[in-house]
Amino acid sequence: MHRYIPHTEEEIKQMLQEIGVSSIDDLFVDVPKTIDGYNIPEGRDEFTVKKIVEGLAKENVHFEPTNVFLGAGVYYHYIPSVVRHMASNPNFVTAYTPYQAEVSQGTLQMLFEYQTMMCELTGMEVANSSMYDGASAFAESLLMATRITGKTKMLVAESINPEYRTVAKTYTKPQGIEIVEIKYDETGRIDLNILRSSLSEEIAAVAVAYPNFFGVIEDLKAVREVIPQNIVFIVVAEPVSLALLEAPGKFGADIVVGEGQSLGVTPNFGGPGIGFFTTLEKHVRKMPGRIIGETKDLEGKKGYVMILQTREQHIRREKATSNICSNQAYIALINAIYLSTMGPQGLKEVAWRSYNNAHVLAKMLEEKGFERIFKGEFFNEFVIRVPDNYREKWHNMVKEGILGPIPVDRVYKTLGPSALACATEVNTKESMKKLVEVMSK
Amino acid sequence: MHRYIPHTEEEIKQMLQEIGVSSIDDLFVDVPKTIDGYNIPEGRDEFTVKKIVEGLAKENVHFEPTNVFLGAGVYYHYIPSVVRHMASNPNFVTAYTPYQAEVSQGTLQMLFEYQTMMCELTGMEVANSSMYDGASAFAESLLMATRITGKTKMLVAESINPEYRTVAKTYTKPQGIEIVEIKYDETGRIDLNILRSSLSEEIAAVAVAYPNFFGVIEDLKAVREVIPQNIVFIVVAEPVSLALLEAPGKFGADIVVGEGQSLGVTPNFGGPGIGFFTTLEKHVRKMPGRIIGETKDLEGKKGYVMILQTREQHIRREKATSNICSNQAYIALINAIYLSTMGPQGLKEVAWRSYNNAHVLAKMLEEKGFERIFKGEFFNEFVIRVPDNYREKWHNMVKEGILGPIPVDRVYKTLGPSALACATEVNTKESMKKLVEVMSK
Amino acid sequence: MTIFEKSVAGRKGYELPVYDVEELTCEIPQHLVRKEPPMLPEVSEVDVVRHYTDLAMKNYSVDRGFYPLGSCTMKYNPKINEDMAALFTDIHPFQPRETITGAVKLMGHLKELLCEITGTDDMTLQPAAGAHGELTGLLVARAYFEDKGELEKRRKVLVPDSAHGTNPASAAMAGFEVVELKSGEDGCVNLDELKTHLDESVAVIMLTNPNTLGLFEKDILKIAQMAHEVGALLYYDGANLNAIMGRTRPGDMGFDIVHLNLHKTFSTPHGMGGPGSGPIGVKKHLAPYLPVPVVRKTESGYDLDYNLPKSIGMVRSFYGNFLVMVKAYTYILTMGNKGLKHVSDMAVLNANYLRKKLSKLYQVAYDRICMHEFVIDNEEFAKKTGVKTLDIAKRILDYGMHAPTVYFPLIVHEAMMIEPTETESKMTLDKFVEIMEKIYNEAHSDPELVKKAPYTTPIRRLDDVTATKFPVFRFKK
Amino acid sequence: MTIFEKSVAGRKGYELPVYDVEELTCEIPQHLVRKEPPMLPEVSEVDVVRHYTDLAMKNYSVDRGFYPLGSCTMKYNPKINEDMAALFTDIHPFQPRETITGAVKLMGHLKELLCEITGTDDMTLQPAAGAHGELTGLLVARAYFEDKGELEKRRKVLVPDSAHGTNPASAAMAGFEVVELKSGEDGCVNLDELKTHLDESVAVIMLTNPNTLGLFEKDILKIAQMAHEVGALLYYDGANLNAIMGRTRPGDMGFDIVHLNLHKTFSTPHGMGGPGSGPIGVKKHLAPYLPVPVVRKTESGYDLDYNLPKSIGMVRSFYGNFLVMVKAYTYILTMGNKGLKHVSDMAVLNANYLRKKLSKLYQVAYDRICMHEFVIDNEEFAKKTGVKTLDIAKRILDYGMHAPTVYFPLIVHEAMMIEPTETESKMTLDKFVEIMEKIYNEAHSDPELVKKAPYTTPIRRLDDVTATKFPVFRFKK
Repeated sequence: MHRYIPHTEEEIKQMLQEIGVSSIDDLFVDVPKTIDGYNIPEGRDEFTVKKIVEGLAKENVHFEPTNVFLGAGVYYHYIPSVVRHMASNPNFVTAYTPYQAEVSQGTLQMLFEYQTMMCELTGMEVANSSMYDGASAFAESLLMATRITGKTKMLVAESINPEYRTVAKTYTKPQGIEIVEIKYDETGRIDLNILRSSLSEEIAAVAVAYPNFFGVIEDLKAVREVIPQNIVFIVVAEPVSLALLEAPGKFGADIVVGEGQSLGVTPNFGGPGIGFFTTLEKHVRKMPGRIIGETKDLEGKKGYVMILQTREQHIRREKATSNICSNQAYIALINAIYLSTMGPQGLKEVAWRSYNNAHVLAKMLEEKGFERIFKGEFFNEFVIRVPDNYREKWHNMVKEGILGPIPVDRVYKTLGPSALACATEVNTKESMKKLVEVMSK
Repeated sequence: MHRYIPHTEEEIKQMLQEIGVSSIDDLFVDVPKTIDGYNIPEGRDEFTVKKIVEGLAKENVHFEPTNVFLGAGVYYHYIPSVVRHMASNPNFVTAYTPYQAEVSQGTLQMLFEYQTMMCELTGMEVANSSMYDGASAFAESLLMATRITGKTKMLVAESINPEYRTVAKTYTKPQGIEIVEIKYDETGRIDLNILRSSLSEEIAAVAVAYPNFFGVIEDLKAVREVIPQNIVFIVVAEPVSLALLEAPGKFGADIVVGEGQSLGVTPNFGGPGIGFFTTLEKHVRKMPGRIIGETKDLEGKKGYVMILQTREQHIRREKATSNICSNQAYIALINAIYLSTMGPQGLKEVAWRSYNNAHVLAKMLEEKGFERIFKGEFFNEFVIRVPDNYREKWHNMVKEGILGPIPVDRVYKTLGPSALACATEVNTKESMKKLVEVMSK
Repeated sequence: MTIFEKSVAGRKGYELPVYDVEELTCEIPQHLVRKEPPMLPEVSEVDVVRHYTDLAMKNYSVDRGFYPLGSCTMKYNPKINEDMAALFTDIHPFQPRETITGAVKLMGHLKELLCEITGTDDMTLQPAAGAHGELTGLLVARAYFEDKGELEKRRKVLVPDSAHGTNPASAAMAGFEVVELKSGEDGCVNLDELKTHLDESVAVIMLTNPNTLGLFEKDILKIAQMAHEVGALLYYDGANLNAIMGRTRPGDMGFDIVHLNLHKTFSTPHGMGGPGSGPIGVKKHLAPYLPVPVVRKTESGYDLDYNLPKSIGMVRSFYGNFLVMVKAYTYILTMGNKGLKHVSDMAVLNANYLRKKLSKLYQVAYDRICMHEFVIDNEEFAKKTGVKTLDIAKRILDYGMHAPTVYFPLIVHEAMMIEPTETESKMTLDKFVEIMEKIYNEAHSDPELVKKAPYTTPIRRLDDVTATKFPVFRFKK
Repeated sequence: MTIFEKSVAGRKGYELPVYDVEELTCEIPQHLVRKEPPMLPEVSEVDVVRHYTDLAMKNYSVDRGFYPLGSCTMKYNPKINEDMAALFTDIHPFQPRETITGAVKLMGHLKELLCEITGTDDMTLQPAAGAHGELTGLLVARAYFEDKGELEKRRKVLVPDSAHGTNPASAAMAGFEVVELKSGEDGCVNLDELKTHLDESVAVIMLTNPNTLGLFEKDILKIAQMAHEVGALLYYDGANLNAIMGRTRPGDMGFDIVHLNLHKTFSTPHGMGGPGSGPIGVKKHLAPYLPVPVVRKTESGYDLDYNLPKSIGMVRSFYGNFLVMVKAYTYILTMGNKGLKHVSDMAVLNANYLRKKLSKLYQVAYDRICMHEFVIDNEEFAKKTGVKTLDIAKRILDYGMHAPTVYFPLIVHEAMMIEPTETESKMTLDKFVEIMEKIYNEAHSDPELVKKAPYTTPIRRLDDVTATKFPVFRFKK
């Protein structure tokens, strides 16, 4: 008897009888009994489990969002209360993939609306209903570029999030894809000269981030002008920034991917977040992931279903565009609720304040001698030169309740001692002053 | 424009035009303009409001339930996670009184089931769907006794929760009801001799608590034997104890009321809790409060509706059995979910552990010289004699994270320095040891 | 199916921790030990989840849509209010004073805000609901007159015939004789009628303003003057405060006692009928009679004052429905001065818009500028079509909205009382009008259709007559 | 109606704090500044609430009832899991190491528990879903063979024709050539068929055991031996682990790589399709190739090990779907050793009970003792009645339950794959049988009725052919 398992002794007896066996063990005759139980503790009641897990939670340090200046792909933004309340509806949480569309219209319509929102933000024509995260979405975009072009060489800006590039390499290696990393220039943007000289007939795609890992805003227009039309142009975009920055679709992007965590999702120690994936209609059949489309029922009423499933693994098997099955639909819900609540104006205010706070902070830091390394225009993150002992200082800030700019010289060795500072709309003038003070100590 | 109020300027214009007035002010011509706004701060965003209220919350001290030995009418019990999850469904939270039964079957069936559970616990025939709290339910039981008997004199055990008696006096005074308080004897139970000698033809009701404020279990059989049948026998019961104690209904109680907070409800700084109210069918038309009954729809399908509404204020007006309209239906839901989850066995385990822990604690305290004042058998609370400086000590325990037995000598002056200790199933051997240690210092 | 029918002996949905305390023998006298366990459900956790999920889905709620119950102010309940209340659930009301500073301070702030909003001098937050507040207010009035030695002669409470049922019921509970005031032709208090009843035998006049017809008592200042001239007190039923915020205050109009419904005007959810919260504000002369404890500002902050020798006592245990107060406080912080005025402005705009739109087909009782609500009178309609207010209400359910309050106020036969509240958009109101138009047409073309409604609800129309005649109070096996 | 159609220009549902930072001028080059705002909804908070409440009510979910999707393990998701996950939402993955001790420890504990449950030596928690785990596992296999200098020759991955579609898709993504193994007449791997393909060109054999027919591969030890003899690796698709807990372990059966679906066996909710979590456990010889970072026990606790020179790299950012891990960890703490065995015992009991009951009317493919699921073959049924598996599935919806998985596994035509899971009661199973009986009768007496189902759902049967032919990818005004 267990609180999650309803069977009484009496019922077990009746059921065994119906089956025609005399014991539970009889149901497992084919199974080689290799163990006699696990070497793990016995079960516990809720009260005790809570104590254990709460104990672990207390071993982490929780920072006030206002005091966080660490971004690097995961951002603290203000999340309206209504988001968690609406997202916690068990009819969303405990439903599965909408295999039976008629009892899954909630899921399907929500995802259709999510797709629309992502199209709007990116300026693209089609979005899928989610990928695991920004990194894997980026990796899949390279695989897709190969499917589109039949070519296997990729030019990838070195200023794209280092983890994204690592994941991309892991994903693409078995396909014989070669990734050539293109250096940034002194603005922090992709070096257009190197890019130009790296172009050739073999190139499948060029990928840049917008803004990039340094927070610097790539000039998509300039990049696109450099790349021939038959090369797939991939943009890794930060979605909040797109309320302020021109949509990549306007610059001829073929694929726009990114991480959607900043759209109403808590940091979650890095996961779950969500990868978004958008492209043009002409490429849609090469696209990975689940897509929801609008249709009608047999009475002519509007409804939603999964479409273009012949691209997917459960039908196409080894010829599928991707192996993805479970995705991050629930996080898409959070994105959709957040975007519905904020609207175009709210998202723009968030983007503007993030931008402005970062720029005010940059000025404050510059006044204290923390020089910005890159000259290019930035969104809400920027790289600063820091003293040699900065890493130690970074750890010490914890005692002041501050989660400071993260050292980045281990991944970008040539930069020398440097750190990536981040601001969003949750930081205040006061908290920025405090940071500057602590950093200047 | 406000996030809770959808009107755009444009819509306001259209609506005014439709109404045929030129401004909002035109709608208020009848209203004497006595103010130009309030002398209160302007509105704030969520982020700021949260900071303010969280700031206030942090000014309170939160105790670990294991370290709480304070009861006195509000108890810390373990509440399964499922209770909060199920109770937070907005279709319960944001619905109102089930005036339209056809779209309120959730509320109605839930309350019908709640009524059944309260009948089962108390051994009574009818329950209403809730009162404000135990105190007001008790007060209403006295008013009801007058309606039943036409008499206005009540014999009320002094060992009933002092606040309940205060509320009862407030409620009954305008009706010319006289409350005579009957002293307890050395067992802590009602003094049967005094009770017997206080009986007369004028008496409407006799009321005792089970267990009483001292935690002592009144001998309902003995009490009932003393009281003539035509006197209304009122029992104020603690519902968790009823899993262990014989139901008051078995002893001829006419009305059983009490506070339902202990059935899955957090302490909530004293409110909301819930008053339960049960009686016999023969008295039902004298009963206050809303009652849900079973019926059928026009296709013969089982359903639930409000019944016997002619007792209630909205129909009967000044002749109603009570003025109660809003009640504590949402807390009835919590009670029902809790009781569904715990079942008869779970509630009994809770009751037994509360009983046992209290008795173990009493032994431990007695060993350290804290004498129990009353000899009568008790449930999960008991009164101990304490040193003169105990009140100061009680405050000092806070520093050790302990919410200790509450001093009661200010309300029961004749007891001398004394305190009411409480244990429930959430206290551990360790926490009890710690309490005894701190108290013995 | 009830939860009891889902029960199977031996099944369970809970688990308590391993028990490490030595077990003593039970010393409860045998005859006081329970013999038969209560018939509570024996179900697993998933049974609990599905049962209550299923029940919830059978409910209509504000979160689902328009809920225009007149006099109930079914406005949207902001989600942050719930989050804020959750911060206070684990404190015990009898914790040492120094450990509940924040909670007491919150009550202090709330009281000050509400005194300002009502124009009163002092306040108790103890009453658990509006009716509870009424009773408290009348007991305060009673104590006041008793203290003045006038209780003997002041036996009467005057209540308009349009009043909420709680008004006369509360007055009766407070030991007063209820005298009903017939409304004037304009739906307001008739000053002549008032005069015939108003003398020194009157303790209190209870009014809600705007009244339940949604009309502002335009003679209110005169009424107050008349009441005070004979030494009577004026009581304000705050159910309808949502109409007047930011423009006038009950205290300014001359009311001596004001109750509020925090679960109406201040947006705390209605929880299927409660918990509510019904604080009462009073003018200075009544402050000594408030129930204890009263929250008071002190030099260092706030405290609970139990030292009111003339207090009526207590009307419930502890301090009231505290969590409801937290929600209301959060709401007032959120809306602020201009926000609250905007609430009333838009509530009144919505009501008038709807009134104007519906008046094209339905008969509005007293069809002039209304406040936050108005009443439709279907008497003629029913005569013509055979379709009654109840039928219209049931048919509204079929179209996916909640019905207005019906058959109240009593002075309008076949009444339908509509309060849209400020949180509803023009789009929603237009949708409601569209539904009412459809039903209007149906009532004329196919009255039987409407009379058998609803059809699309989880259950069809219920027989409440039999339910009361042969009552089934509880589930039995 | 979409949220976009509820939008009104100028309406809003948010408010940011008063902004006290000086505003600089925007220095973004003009051509990179957005000209037209994205068409996002402009709605108030109550619009948001009602929209998503309405959508949620149009969904079926485990919390509503029986959801017997084969191979999906739609078991009950305990509520405490959600509460526990909520304790970890605000930590940043790049916080200084000393501030995330608890989170890393939790991953360490979870890894140890899952290694014990799978019988493997090391594990990565990084993959975000089952298919992601498959890919990771195959990349590990690839790195292993590359390291051994055998990658050139080991080009093939053998996958039974009954496998999940993700298996061949993952193998292809990992750069292998997929060879399909035809199942034997008994529904299991045919050893002769296996032999014809098994040589040193094979890198990996991917199996799930029990397989997708719910049958335990009784020759598994032999298969493992054969695989290892030619130097191939054996991969375990953990989708069906729910069947065997407490009795055997993939590692013990000879599997070298095991992926798990935490969102199946370990009860984390499916969230409409994700997030899931697909950790993979490996035997010692494959540990050096796991993605970084790997959580490792150290002398003082746990740490994140990035120092794996032979690692395949990373398969996603950070550490995986951490909150899902918290839920699974909570579940394992709750169930413990005996509890997990009880899970599998009851899952298998439920499947066999249902199989037996349904076999009276429907044809069970391979009608013998099954594990946690079984497959119905409606080919004959469809021929006789004209009612196909899809029709039956739709008709089940009318009776208020979710349909089983349909048209999978592919080797059974008109397949219906039923996995009841252990959290369903006999009462629920009997109710499902009753529904299936009703549909059986309907299919014979009134096939058209079934073929046009469903009728009672929020929408009738949808046209997905047109939807794909003339795709509408997004809302447009």
